[in-house]
Amino acid sequence: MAELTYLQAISDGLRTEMRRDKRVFLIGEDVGVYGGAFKVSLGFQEEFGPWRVIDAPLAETAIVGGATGAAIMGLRPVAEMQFADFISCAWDHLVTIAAKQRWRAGTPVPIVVRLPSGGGFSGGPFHSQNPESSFAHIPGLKCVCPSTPEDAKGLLISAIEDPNPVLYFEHKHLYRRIKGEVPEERYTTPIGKARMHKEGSDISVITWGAMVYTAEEAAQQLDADGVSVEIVDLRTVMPWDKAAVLESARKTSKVLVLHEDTRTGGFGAEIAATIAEEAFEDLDAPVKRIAAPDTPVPFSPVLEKAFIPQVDDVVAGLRELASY
Amino acid sequence: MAELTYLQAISDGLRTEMRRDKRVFLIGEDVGVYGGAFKVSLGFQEEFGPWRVIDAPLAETAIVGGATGAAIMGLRPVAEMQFADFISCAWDHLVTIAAKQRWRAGTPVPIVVRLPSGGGFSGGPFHSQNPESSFAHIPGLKCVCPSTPEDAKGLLISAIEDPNPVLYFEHKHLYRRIKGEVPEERYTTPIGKARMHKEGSDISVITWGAMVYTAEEAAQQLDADGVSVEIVDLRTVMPWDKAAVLESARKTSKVLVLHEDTRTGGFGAEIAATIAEEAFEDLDAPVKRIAAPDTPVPFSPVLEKAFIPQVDDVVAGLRELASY
Amino acid sequence: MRLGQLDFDLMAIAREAEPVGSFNEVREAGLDREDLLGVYRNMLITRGVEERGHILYRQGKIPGSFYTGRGNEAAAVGVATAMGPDDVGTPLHRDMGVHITRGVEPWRIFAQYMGRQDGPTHGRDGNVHMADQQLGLIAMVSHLPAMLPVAVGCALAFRIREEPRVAVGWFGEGASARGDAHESMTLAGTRQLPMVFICDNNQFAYSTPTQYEYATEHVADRAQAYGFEGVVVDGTDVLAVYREAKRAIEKARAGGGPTLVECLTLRMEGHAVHDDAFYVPKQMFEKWAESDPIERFRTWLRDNAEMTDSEEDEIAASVKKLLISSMERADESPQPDPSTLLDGVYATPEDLDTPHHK
Amino acid sequence: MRLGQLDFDLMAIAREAEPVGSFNEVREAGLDREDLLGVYRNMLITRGVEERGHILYRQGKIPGSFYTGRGNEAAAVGVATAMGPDDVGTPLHRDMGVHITRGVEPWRIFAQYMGRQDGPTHGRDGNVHMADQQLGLIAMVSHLPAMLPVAVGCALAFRIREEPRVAVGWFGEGASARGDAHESMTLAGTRQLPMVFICDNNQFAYSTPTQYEYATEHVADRAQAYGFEGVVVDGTDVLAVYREAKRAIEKARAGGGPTLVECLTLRMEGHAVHDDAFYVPKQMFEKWAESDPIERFRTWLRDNAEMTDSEEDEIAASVKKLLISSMERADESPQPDPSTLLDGVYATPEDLDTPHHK
Ligand SMILES: Cc1ncc(C[n+]2csc(CCOP(=O)(O)OP(=O)(O)O)c2C)c(N)n1
Ligand SMILES: Cc1ncc(C[n+]2csc(CCOP(=O)(O)OP(=O)(O)O)c2C)c(N)n1
Ligand SMILES: [Mg+2]
Ligand SMILES: [Mg+2]
Repeated sequence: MAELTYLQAISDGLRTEMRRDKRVFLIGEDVGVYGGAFKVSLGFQEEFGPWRVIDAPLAETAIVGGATGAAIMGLRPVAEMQFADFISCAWDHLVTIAAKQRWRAGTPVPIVVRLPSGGGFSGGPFHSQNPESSFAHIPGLKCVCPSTPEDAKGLLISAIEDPNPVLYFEHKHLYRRIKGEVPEERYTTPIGKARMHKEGSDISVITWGAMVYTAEEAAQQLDADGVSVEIVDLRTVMPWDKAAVLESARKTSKVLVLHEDTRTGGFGAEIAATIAEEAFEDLDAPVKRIAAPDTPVPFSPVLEKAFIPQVDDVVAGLRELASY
Repeated sequence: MAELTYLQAISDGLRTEMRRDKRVFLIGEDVGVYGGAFKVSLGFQEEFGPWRVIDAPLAETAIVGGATGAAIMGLRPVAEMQFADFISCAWDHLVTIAAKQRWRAGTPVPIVVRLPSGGGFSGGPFHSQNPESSFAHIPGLKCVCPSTPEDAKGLLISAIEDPNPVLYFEHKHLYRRIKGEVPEERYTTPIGKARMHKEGSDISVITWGAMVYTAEEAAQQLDADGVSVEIVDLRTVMPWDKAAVLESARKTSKVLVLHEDTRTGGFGAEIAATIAEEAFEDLDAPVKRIAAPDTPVPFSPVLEKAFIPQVDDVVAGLRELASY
Repeated sequence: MRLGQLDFDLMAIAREAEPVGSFNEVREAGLDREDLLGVYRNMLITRGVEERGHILYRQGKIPGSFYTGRGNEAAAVGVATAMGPDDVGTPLHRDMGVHITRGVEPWRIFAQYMGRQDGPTHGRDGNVHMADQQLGLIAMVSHLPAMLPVAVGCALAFRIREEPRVAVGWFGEGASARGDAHESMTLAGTRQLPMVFICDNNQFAYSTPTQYEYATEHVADRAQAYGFEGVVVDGTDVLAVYREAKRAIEKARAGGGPTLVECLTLRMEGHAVHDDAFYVPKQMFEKWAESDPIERFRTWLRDNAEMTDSEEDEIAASVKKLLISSMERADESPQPDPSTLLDGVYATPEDLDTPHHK
Repeated sequence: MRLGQLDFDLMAIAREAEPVGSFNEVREAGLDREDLLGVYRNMLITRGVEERGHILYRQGKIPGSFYTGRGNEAAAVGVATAMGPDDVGTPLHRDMGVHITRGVEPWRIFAQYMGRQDGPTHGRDGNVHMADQQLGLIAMVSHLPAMLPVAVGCALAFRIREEPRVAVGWFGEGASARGDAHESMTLAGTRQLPMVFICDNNQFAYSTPTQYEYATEHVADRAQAYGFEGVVVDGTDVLAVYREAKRAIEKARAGGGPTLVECLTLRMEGHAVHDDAFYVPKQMFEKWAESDPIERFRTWLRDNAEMTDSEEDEIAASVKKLLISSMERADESPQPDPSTLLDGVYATPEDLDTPHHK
């Protein structure tokens, strides 16, 4: 076990697969000589050569669509978006072809799209978004959102192994901030299985990505008040681990769904609606959602602080549920 | 008052505005000489000329993005997608520029995008979709989904008048099937206000588009069992009429949310989650959702029948709620 | 003859291909007499499948809409004939001839048309939205030209693995306006991938004439803007199409990079069954009817390859027999089972147990 | 000097513009001596704003990242100087000179950089993601070249209303690979709209050299593929840029359709502050440093327009004064009020009470 940052764990996972499986290659803008905007693939081109670490033109549909074609020919492409925000330029390809080709024509599309996402450092409206719900709604796509270095490596390897298009959301604000023990050998983290981040008995928080840590800080404050908060890290948004979520909801009977994406039509709505429907009899309070307000992501730090759910917001929400 | 089909009402609304306001123009594929794939603009080019009824190249981003530019210069563009499914090719433009320009830069983008949507006639995976939830989640966009000829005309005029980007979902399966009285003069139907389609006291159905009629047929069967069903036609999905929905939910205490789009992450999740949270104390049963299963839209009639929610499915759902 | 003239100077820098003359020329291009009769047969099957499909449609046996490629038979069959067994392609809605030439059995196509269980998509998708991947074809989506980036991705895979294979991507002159065409040609051109772009230029995009879709003399004139060669060929001359496609494919296979081959035809029917094409000038139809691809090749075979009456009749009869038995067999195919609707939204690891994915 | 040569033949059909020689030539192009000194001043302000911004960034006063257009001052100011008062444009992240020339006050730009209330976006967006619409500019988004379709839409509006106005759309040579560029040029070309496309070709897209972005000699060589003219101009020669932009704009205004003007420069710094541009060969920087746009124009002014020491000093001093006072004023601008975060997600009818929307 070595202690790695979240970013190093992603590089480690990608390098592990590229060494193990010649079919795996990386394509994206500036991933070669430059090593990618966040240096995830630093040194990869030297090791794997220019045809397995490909500097693509500034053309997201060609990058992701090309990955699809290469995947259908038997390769295992990993496409990097320079920022998750730019996946909007390949949304058509993903929902129209990648998502539907297996069901429609029996053609699996085993691609991974890496999406540096999330805010917290004044990236502004186009370098901070969390677009997972725009893909989780589309049958045929999978969406993973690791929050720990260990899961970052394991889920990336699982994503590459998976026979489906997998959107891999890597949260930029965790890149260098979060460190953890990561096994050196190859391992997979199951797609679709939640992780119990913190056991508790009074309130469940269902969340993913960077919000796991916001929830953790908030939970500590409530522990002080003698309220025991359970934190379920979804890890995979699609398919999401309904069983684990319902189990936690039934256990605590009070649930807070928390995400960094905007509220209305965010994936939290699906989770909240499902809990409210399937755990109806077990709930002692309405399922509460905390998410960003329905605006673009602001640039100014004071505005961004008001936008991204903060520890205080979560604490307030949890107190409200506790006293319901 | 004249009796018009839903399709004629759309033409009537568009013609009314184009005659009244020289700033309004139509751009899209085959909208000119051909009058549009569904003949909504038949004869328009003769009346308004080739520069107000523009046959665009097969390029959705140029069409919708061009509409945005023209709108910023003071015109009132109406962009027609040949089928709603092809809006995926302009998703980036809508979410990246049209939706955010007002909030970000103070620049309103008064455009309307007409989207012939919905299934029911073996259009297959790419001529049948209902993509409203992929836009309703994006702050800054509005989505309207009229179900009656009267609302089709009134909401189109409101959409053109509205200073924001409005996606106007016109359900193809209603085009010629649904007729109704439509005032000849100009009028508007407020965006954001639901319509009480049928009053009832025992169960509320919240729905929109073609599903209004499915719900109506199902409600008739339950009336026979002595169960009184209320049908709220949302008409506008974004912004949606929360007040009207919550009022109906509190009145009947049992709610079914019904839509033709697929279930997971569909806009019904937002509505169900909101009801479950804000009307928690008033509910006598879990909020139930009925929607298409999470697959692409199938071509074969037998498969499509199993995909699109049918009257029997709604009847079963209502009975379940009634006996809860 | 192009509808509507542009009132400004046009670039014209694509090579305009010569028609094919003698049998010898064709032999050099790699086709013997048997091949030629096979090409003719494939063209007859192609048209026959679409004509029968049209009948089935009018009989109410085909749900949804119905599209044909009448007038495009030579272009589709000619290109497909030039492809190697391991080459791959993404044909579109005018390219039935590609499916036929690659060996898709007509009864499966009729089953597809009718939404039956034995169609390549098992009733999940309709009309030509299908392909048999075992034959090196990838099923198109409606969105145009969304398959081009996928085709270029196939070429990228061949380049990465250094396989002597070529990807062929089709697009219409109308769809050439969309960004996907540009991004695909940019990636293929900058990396000189083993890719051939085929433009089915049938002069209309639904009702829209070419001057509203592109502002060059030929779509192929744009090839140079992507760093490769453009060729315009008469799409009703199956042998010229074959020769140009063959050149382009072998050039790509040899590492010479992409070529854009534009096959000029006229869409001889409406955009789909419901469209009477009132917007196409009569004389355009009349002029192009004079160079019907099948009649043209039939005459050539008689004049240059001594196709005999009996050979001609034999082929016609066998095609007719094939079509009738295929329709019957397709009609016996069951409706898909609604209980299977949810199957296969996500692929399983077993789905990857194909030659490709080893 | 281009990094990395393509190993196949390239199309080169754009006109390569001559440098500007004499003062007379410039006068003919429409600039008198005072104009020229104004152009020089705008170039100094442009660079000054970005240099000061860089300092503010290192002082931690600017959140997020920071981009400059060093080396692009002549291209940006030259084009903007050629625009008419009612023309509109969509400048990008290397085009500070356009904002300056159109009259955006530097203190507002510093406020924007620092995310303050008085920046054009009131702290909602950062760096050059701003514009003053009253000055005929539309605020860029990050997505490249997503503003081109919007610019073409402006040109479409002018054509529909038959107004003698022109829209100018900027894009980088890297972003030329994206579909938006193609769809925009296709619509503008087929309809011959009053549109001018300006390519800021600074030879790198972040770290990516041009041969991976396009496969022609010049980006402007592609113009012909869209039915209009392409011109390549030395982007460090402000007068040549002005002349070519002026020609293109007046041609468009006169109904002559679009032009693509490619301004060739080198991005003289990293992609953004965090990037040391290690991937750019030293000698490229050295060579291009010899034709620094400002130094080059300064020399020209002294040699051809008798700019005196005192004039030069006066301009330098007044610019310095302006920048210092602007930074002070910007620093007094308050932080945006978080309670306003939700305002203006949707426009109100009152928002449309602008000259445009009457
Ligand atoms: C992205 C997209 N927009 C619109 C359509 C609707 N549509 C189907 S075929 C067609 C015309 C296509 O013209 P062309 O590319 O020339 O192909 P052709 O049908 O003439 O063979 C259109 C507009 C589509 N399929 N895809
Ligand atoms: C659609 C899109 N993809 C990726 C990016 C990330 N990105 C920002 S600038 C840049 C390079 C742009 O190169 P070029 O167009 O030449 O403009 P330059 O920065 O060199 O002026 C990239 C890849 C983006 N802004 N938009
Ligand atoms: Mg066509
Ligand atoms: Mg550049």
